[in-house]
Amino acid sequence: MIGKFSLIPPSASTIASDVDTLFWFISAVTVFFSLLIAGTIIVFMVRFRRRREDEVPRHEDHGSYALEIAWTVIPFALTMVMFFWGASIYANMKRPPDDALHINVVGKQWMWKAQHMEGRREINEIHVPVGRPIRLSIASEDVIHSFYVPAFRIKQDAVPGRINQAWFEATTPGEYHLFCAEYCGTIHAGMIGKIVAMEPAAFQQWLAGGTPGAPAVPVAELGRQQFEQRGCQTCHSGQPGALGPALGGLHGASVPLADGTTVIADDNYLRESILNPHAKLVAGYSPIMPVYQGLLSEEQVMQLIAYIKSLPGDHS
Amino acid sequence: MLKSEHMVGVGTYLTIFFALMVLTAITTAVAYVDLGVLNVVIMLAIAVTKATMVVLWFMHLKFATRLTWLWAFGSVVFFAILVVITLSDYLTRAVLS
Amino acid sequence: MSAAPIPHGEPAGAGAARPTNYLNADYGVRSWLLTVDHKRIAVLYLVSITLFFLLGAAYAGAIRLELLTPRGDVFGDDTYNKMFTMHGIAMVFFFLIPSIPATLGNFLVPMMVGARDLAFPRINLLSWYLYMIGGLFALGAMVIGGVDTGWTFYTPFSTAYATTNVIPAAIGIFIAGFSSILTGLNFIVTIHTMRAPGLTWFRMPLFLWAHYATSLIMILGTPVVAVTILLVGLERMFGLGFFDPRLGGDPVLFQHLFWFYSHPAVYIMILPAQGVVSELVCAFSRKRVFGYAFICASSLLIAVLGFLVWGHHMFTTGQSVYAGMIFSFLSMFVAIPSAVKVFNWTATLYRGSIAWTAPMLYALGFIGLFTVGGLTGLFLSTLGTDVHLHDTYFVVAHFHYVMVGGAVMAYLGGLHYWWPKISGRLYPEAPAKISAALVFLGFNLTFFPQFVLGYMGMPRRYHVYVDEFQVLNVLSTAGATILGVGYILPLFYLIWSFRYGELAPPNPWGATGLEWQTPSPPPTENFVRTPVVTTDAYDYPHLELLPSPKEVPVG
Amino acid sequence: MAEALASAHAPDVHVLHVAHQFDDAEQQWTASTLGMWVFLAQEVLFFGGIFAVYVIYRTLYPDAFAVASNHLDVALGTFNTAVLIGSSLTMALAVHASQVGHRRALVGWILMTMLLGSVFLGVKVYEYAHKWHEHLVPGPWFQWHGEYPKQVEIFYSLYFGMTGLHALHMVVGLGIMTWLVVAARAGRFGPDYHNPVEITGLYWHFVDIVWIFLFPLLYLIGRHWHP
Repeated sequence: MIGKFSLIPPSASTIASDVDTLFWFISAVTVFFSLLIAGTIIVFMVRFRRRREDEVPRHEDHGSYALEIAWTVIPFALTMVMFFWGASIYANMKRPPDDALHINVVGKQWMWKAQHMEGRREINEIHVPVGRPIRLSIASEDVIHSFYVPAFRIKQDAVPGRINQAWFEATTPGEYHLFCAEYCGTIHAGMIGKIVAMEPAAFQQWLAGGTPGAPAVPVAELGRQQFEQRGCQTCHSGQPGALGPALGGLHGASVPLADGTTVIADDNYLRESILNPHAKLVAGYSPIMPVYQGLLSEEQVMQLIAYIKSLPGDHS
Repeated sequence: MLKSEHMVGVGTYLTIFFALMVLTAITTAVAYVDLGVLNVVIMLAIAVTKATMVVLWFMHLKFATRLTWLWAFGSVVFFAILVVITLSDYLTRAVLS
Repeated sequence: MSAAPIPHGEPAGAGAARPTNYLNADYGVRSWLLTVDHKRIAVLYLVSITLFFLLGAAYAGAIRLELLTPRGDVFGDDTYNKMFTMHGIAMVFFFLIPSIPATLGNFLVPMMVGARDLAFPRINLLSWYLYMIGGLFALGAMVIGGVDTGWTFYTPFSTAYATTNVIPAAIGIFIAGFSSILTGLNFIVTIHTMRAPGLTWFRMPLFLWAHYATSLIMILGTPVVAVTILLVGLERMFGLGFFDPRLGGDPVLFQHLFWFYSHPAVYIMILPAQGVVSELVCAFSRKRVFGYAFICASSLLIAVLGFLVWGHHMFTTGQSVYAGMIFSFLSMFVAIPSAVKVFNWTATLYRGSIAWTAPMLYALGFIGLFTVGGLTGLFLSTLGTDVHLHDTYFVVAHFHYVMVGGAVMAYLGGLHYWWPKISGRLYPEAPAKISAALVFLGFNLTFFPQFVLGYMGMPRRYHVYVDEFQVLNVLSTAGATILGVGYILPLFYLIWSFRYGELAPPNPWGATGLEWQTPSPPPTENFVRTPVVTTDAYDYPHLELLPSPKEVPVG
Repeated sequence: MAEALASAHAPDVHVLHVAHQFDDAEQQWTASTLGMWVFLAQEVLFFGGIFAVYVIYRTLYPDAFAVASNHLDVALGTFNTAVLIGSSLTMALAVHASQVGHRRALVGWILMTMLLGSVFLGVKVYEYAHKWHEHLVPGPWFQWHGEYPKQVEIFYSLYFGMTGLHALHMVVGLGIMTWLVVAARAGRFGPDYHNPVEITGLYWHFVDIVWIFLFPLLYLIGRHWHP
């Protein structure tokens, strides 16, 4: 919670307790070995302190293979536990559940802009329901930022030139800090906000609220408007013989490229193909689409992607 | 001449030079034939061969100590580490991220 | 074996005029600025890195002052951003990286191998000049308005968005990099080709092994960061596109290249420190080091494995999950050789004759702090916990434990230990012990709370922070005050002792090692005659001490 | 260590050309050649950084790189490759001349090497000027009317970065050789002492090797590629 002093950050997401358990395990190992070394040193320091200036221990130490092996193998075994444990949590962090709510987040100097799929926009504040996984598509308009919610134990850089993913599921209603964790210039320390976790019913009410007078337009609908304004449908008509590939059902499908390879049409592929369409040309098409790099904002690109995703169709 | 030194004959130098020129001609010619992935492979194989010839004879590595060999190839190993691990990130991004 | 007793010896020429040594061989500024004597160059480095340390420390003090309160009440945001950037640049590139190698290493490597000088004395001097020119560029960047990119120069902020003096700072780091490369080159060649008769590889002091391993990193890593910084400069100045996302470039590629050097660079700082500690622990417990071969192997392993783990700085960038796992896995391996070293040092103490001198206190403090620093690295190499802790104060605390609690403690310990050799005078023991204790206490008070801050989620590089974090920040600033006093003390008494200290005998500690077998301070050519080595390093069981002059009954 | 003060040998009188820190000419030779090899290891990683950038982008954008590469002049590239390999030969012959103690041959071969090096740089300058006129120098003036304009700009950034660094190394090499010529004419080198010639040779051959890789990577990758 915000404003309350405590030595332990609030733990308010499903992943947070997993991370904490591992954190305390490594802490225990750290404390154990630190005390072991420090204690041994102090005991030896006192017990074997030099009593006379000309004291020289005459015994020969020849080392000990048994000891060397022991203090190589035991720490190694412990680190392997940490690795596999940490990797499994990380794999979980990187795999959003399919039923997740989707929110677009764009970092720019020095604010966080978010847009819910239903259309409601927010700045430096993101409202989410508890008990429901939330998937974030995170992009940046300028430099690298990092979306960090300590109470959820998640952090994901917003890297210009690509769309990164993160997800969480809030467990406790409340307000939690949102920080920018990657240094991004003058007001880096001011690029903070909050996550408002709400009961699902309250969230639905909030979502329907929106700006007075301006009904929220869903993101996919905004994408459709972009699509039509820019005349994309001329080529991407979906008709046989069209100049551009059909887009229905494209998202997530595997696409054969002109150079003989195939790619999965994920967010980053779609993003690149909108901005620099020739980079990964689809097999059977000519590189005639204009380059949109510099003409579309990250938000608009995300809206177009949402629209493409919303298109029905079978792309196999 | 010091005893840790080795003299390579003028004849050897000329032979190597000639071989390097031939390989340059081959690599340029082959570049115009479409062999798919093989183009890059052949191109790099010829470049590595040429570089090896320069290192072994022009730079006298063939006659140098094991330590010199270690430094010559060790540096290439670390370059390979840089490229291979970095590339492994790029090649697996779409698959697993 | 071991026939000739090692004398504590009489201070060379006590009472009379001292014989010619490297310090009094010549006088005047010219004799220093054009010297090719490795010992004089070491002293030049000592003075210059001390200046950069003071500069970096001043920035640190200002940073801690600002962080006393959650508001930005002392400095504005731009000023604060420039301060932590300059703190990082001064401390990393101009203090920590040259610290032990360029001063103690420069002074001792030739003496420990039993040579008259490094293999390339003029290149050694060139290395100091490059360091100074690089330093002047960095200072210049500071004077004309500062830099605010952070010492990491992340793109595209550094190439396209920062409006500060990135180019002069980058040029400074680029040039200083070559100073480091040339130092490493000199050490490698010297250790390979100039060892005294009988000094086989496995008779070498561990200090030499550590410097050999360090030099490997300097030579194989530094050029990569040099060219990376160059690319940043070209992109910023001429608009060439290497990392520019608008062209399809990838800013994360910069991070790959940057950390390929900058992670191993941590080992450039810590390996020589471990070398120093190996010497100190043996000398002050009068024992052979426990597991000599394992420590040698650990040094080389750390140097090599250090090149395979850089991606653990990038777990949250969107690097592929697969690459993240590889890097996390490999990072675990690099923890092991460091652990092995710590255990071996501790075992060396067993049944020793442990002298509680100031250098030994520093060395033992090092072992404790380095253990904490190393173990907390596990939180950051483990994927699941790093996501939360990355870019928070936990990271700041971790690397300060390694670099300050580790490298700087060892540097000060080594400086005290070899001070009689460098200056020809003994330092005063009492203030030295006080300073060692203050540094240890102050350090822990400064940086331990930062682990907690990081776990609570305080991000790095914030000068304005939320109220919950204040208590711990106040503790940290209080600790920094104590730490500052601990660091200032040696400056005074060491300079004082340089002139007024008691004259040092050749071997005041009763230590083995070739550097103690020549007068203090040594003559320009180090040894009167080339030494011959007949025993292993740290042959303390056969040590024979003559009573020190102090204990010789008069009359 | 205890007998450390016992003496192995006392090199009080230094042989001509042996620096004071070395025991003899053999040690000095070993140290200076090892020193140059270690320096070249550093160079491998220095160029390695920018080669790594090349490998990544060429992997991401193979077609753009092919298209961009086809715009370079293969004839000039091949000519320069031959010239540089030739200069490596003359450098090797210079080392040979110093080993056998032919002073005039030594001076001649170094001058020949410098001449070939200068020809290479001259051609490079011509190519750069040509690219300048074609607006292919990355930055605000960059213009590319074909496909992949953005990625082509990355290619040309790498082209100028890589060949520029390489050319800079050649200029440094020419500077060192100027000094070598002066020293060689003054009779400083002979069969017993020619370390500077040898290590300058090592450096020059390394620069040649860098070009052996740059040539196919920059000039040839797209030649078989037909859109």
